[in-house]
Amino acid sequence: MYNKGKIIIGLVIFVVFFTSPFLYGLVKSGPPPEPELSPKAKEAKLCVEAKDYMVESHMQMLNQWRDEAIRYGKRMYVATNGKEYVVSLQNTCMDCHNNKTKFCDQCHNYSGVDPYCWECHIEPKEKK
Amino acid sequence: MALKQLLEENKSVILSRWFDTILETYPVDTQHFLRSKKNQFDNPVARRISDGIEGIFSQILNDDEEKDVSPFLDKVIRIRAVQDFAPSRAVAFMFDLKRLVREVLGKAIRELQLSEELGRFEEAIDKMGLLALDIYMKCREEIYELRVNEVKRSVSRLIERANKICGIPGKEGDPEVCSTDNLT
Amino acid sequence: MGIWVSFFAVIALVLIPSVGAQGAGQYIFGIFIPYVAVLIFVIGFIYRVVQWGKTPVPFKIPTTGGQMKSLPWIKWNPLDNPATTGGVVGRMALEVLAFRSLFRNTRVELRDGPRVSYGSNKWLWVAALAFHYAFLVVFLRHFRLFMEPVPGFVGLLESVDGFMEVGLPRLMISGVVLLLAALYLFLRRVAVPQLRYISFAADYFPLFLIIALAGSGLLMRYFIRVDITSVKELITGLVSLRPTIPEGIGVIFFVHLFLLSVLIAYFPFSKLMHAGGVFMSPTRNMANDNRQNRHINPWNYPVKVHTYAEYEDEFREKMKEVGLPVEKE
Amino acid sequence: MSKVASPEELSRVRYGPPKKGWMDSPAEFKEGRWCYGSKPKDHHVIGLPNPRSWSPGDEDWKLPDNWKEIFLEGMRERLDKFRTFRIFMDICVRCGACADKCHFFIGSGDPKNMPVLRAELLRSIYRGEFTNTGKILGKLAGGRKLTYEVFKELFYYFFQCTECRRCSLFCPYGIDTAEITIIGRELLNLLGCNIDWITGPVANCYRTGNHLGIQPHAYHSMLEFFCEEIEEITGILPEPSFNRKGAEILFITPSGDVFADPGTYTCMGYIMLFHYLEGLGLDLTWSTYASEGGNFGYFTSHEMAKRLNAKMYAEAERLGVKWILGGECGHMWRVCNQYMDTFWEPPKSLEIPVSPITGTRFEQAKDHKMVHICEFTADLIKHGKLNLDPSRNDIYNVTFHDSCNPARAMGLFEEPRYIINNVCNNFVDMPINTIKEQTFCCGGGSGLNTDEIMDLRMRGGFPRANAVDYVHQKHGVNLLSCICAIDRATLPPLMEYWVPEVGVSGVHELVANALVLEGEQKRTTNLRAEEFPWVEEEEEEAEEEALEVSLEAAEETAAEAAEEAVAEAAEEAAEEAAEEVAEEAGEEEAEGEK
Repeated sequence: MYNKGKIIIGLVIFVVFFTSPFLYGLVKSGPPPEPELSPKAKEAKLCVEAKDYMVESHMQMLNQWRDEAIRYGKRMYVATNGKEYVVSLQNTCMDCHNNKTKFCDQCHNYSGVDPYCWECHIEPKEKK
Repeated sequence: MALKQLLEENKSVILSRWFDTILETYPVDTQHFLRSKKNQFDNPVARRISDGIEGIFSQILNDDEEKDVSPFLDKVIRIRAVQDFAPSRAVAFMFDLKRLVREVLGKAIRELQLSEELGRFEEAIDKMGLLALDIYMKCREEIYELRVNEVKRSVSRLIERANKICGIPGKEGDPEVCSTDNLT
Repeated sequence: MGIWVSFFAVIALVLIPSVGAQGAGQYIFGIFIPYVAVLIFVIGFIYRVVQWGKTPVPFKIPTTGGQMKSLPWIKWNPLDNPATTGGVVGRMALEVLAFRSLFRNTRVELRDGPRVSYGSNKWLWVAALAFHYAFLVVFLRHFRLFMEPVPGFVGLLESVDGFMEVGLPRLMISGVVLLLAALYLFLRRVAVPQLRYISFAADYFPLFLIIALAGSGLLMRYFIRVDITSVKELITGLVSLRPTIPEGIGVIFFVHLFLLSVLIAYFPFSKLMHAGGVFMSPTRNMANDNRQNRHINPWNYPVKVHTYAEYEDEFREKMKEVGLPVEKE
Repeated sequence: MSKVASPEELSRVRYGPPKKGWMDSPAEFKEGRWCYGSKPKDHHVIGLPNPRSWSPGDEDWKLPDNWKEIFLEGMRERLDKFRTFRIFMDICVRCGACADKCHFFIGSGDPKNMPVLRAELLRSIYRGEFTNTGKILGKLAGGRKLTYEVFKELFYYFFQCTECRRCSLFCPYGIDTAEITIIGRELLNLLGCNIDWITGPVANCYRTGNHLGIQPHAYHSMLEFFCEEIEEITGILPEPSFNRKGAEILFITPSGDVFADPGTYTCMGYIMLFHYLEGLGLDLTWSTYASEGGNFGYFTSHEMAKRLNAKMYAEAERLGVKWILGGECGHMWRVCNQYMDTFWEPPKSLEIPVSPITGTRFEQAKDHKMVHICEFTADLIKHGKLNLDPSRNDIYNVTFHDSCNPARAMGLFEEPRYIINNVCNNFVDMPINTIKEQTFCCGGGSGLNTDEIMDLRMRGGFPRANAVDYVHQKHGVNLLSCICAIDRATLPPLMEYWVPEVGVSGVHELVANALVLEGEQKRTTNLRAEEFPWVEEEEEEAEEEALEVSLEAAEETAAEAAEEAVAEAAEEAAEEAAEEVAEEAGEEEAEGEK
């Protein structure tokens, strides 16, 4: 008695499960996103901090901003280069990056991130 | 009896250290098992030992005339008698108690000048130690008896039948035993 | 000794990519090694299962854990003593999904005094269950990096996993549970003398490896951050067989990826194969219906027996004496 | 303990093993832990390799020069033949769930009695000799080479496993140490290393049909003897038939029931039950050829199990019976339930078993054609076919020991309990984690019920005895009932040592005690010739009544009672005398054997 059939079915399930990313990837694989900078942002050239840092850790900075502003009322942020910014998502960040769909959502959707910023903040109305 | 009172007060400490001392005679890998499981069915050995020494200890403190430690000694020794211990090791735990009491109560005994009582107490333990040896021997004898009985029992009916076939009346002291040739 | 050998082996495995994953080295650690590891894993796993599968099951020997199916009025336990394929599937499901056998240890028991408590191995069951499920959830969550667009179940999983909404990025419970459970399983091995006695390097190594893997993952998510978009670009490149190395991915990512590669490449040659073996264990995956359905042993062979004729030849006279019927007079 | 070591502490002997790994501490052959080696004459009868006189205590086991090759080749062959073996070698994660489930470990504390380590003894050789990682990394990968010492260690520990499968129940992958022990013993057998207590019975069974080597006429006369005893108790002489062609049912039971107390009472129970059923249409025969249900071949190798098992179907076919009824036996049922139908194709002449009394079709045995007597009897009771007087078992407070094999290789839990509850008024189960699928072994299964390892058996059986002790103290239990011949042989000494107030019986002994035969005389004793407690009272009452009614009647009754008493006394005296002679003879025989 070998149970050949059952073992083969089991192996097929195993292979499909563990190679599903590959199979899926072969069928569809989108290019990496190109977040679009608004003209104002392009003009500023520099975000609050360096670009690399912002790419990797903007969420932690935002988290920190929120905590400081709401819990301690600290509304000023001094950047590494000494420049001061008002701690505000809507008035500081979104002032430059005023295009949520083309800037924020691009990457967030790509890497499957669902930030809860807009549970409290009002989503900015975008100009088409 | 001030010593008795001391023993009573420190009963739980002495018992738990006594228990530990006994467990130390087992392989280290086993000690953990014996210590960890308290269920009397999953871990009957530890349970038996702790019940046994508790009983022995309370009998020591017991003033009654007819105090009897044998059933409790039996509890502990019956299991050790079949566990590959040399006789001396199997009963050594009784003598360990003397050392434990001195360790735990030594200072208090000196302060309260109870050495004379301690002497009597140790003498009593020595006697129990000897009793323990008797019980050990009894257990071993039982084992040998079991072996003999089992051999008998395994063919009991055959022999009974053989005797019946030959019609041996089987008077006491009768040396004549029927041949079982016709059966094998 | 096994502990230290395994420990230093894993330390070395962490150091190798830390040093090597620079510049062109990233192509080795980011593309070459992962591909090789996946190949070893899939082919090795299949090879082992096929090797088992080619070995016959000569006898039907299920371990029965409940009343068998016998007379119709006797209450039967179809899950612990299955007599049908459906029952076997149920038993296997309980075994694989709920670790039924380990759970047997946890029964309310009689104790000294009025206390009611559970058997000590409850912790093994809980830790094993936590460990495996956390691993599964963590693995599935990683699908957000494998697939573009991100499949729906990942979002769902994340919202459940991160329901506490602590910190940002949101703390995922599964990752922490995985690390803690692996640590527990390790400490258990060290702290219990019986277990330490039976454990050797091959028991510690995978645990250290998984601890390091989970640790580097947590580190990367919450502390030493990397650009997740580039990471995904690298991974989707890998899975779509169009590998690229985007610039600027932190070295911690390569450590994480390398540990994973080692784990899956090691998998088929180790006890980790219990993942496949549990489905094939003949004491669990067979029905206790031996007396109803004949089981065939493919290598069954004739054996020398003592026949009745030989027996009668030897004892005929004696049999006749007591009136036992005989074939030949 | 105290921080500073006292002189006393320093002088104390440490009995824990050195802090070395288990691979570096070979087995010490302690007397009382190994069984006597197999004898050459038995090897010759059954064709076992390497016949020689040897003892496991010897330095030199007289193995053939190429023993290593033979062993490893045997191992390779079995890795290719048994998926169980291969998988169990590969997937153990050493989680330790089984460690404290073994009765030998619980009772002895020898760490190598943990099931995981017992299996690891062989697994280490598998890794060291058959896998690449083990060959290269050696001890690091848990591998080691097969050496003389390792071989001896395998023998030592595989003959300290009773194949009870308790560990298997708790293993998350169902790794069955019994299976590993079975295969380990097969490998040992390739080099002729077995124990006398197994090869002796196997050789006997092969030639004469049963373990004790009892020849047909003696077997016949033993059962006749039981019939006479039954006549003494009930006034009815049953007449069982032997080797009778054309009977409907063939009955096979372990020979232990025929020769050894207390199994003999169970055997008398079968005879009485069958006699009772004859009037209701039972047509059953015993066989002297297939006179052994037990199968010590199973403790030798799969092949030997098959060779001994052959007799059952062969005899059923020769006699032309329709189906087989199997007696109360543990490993007999392990083989019958899990192996027999695979060993052999059931003869075409057999039919699906149907109870001739109740008409019940035993669907669960439709292919294999063999029914357990507990299934058979439970069905009879359910249909109200038995006239039972449970009060005759009132002197007993009964508990039931689930034998390992019917428990964990079959799942026969409710039938025997149902029977006991119907034939006894006082039944109580032991605690839940010591019965049914979690039952503890008697300490003597798998051919380890020999007297030279009595110490080991007492340790191994302790968890079982401890649970019996619990119900004995709590509920006054005084009888341990079971459905296994090895249990009936090993539990009596176990009880004698740990709980001397508790006796041992088979289930059908209790059935026969309660069974009211048609036309039987008023029974005054049970099958063990123990007088019912009410007999004396009744006699007294009868006397008093008689006095009140009339002088004449009184005289008559008194005379009767007196006569009865005299007859009884005479009987008792005769029996006592017979027993004494028997004991003497037994002692002599025991001495003769040594």
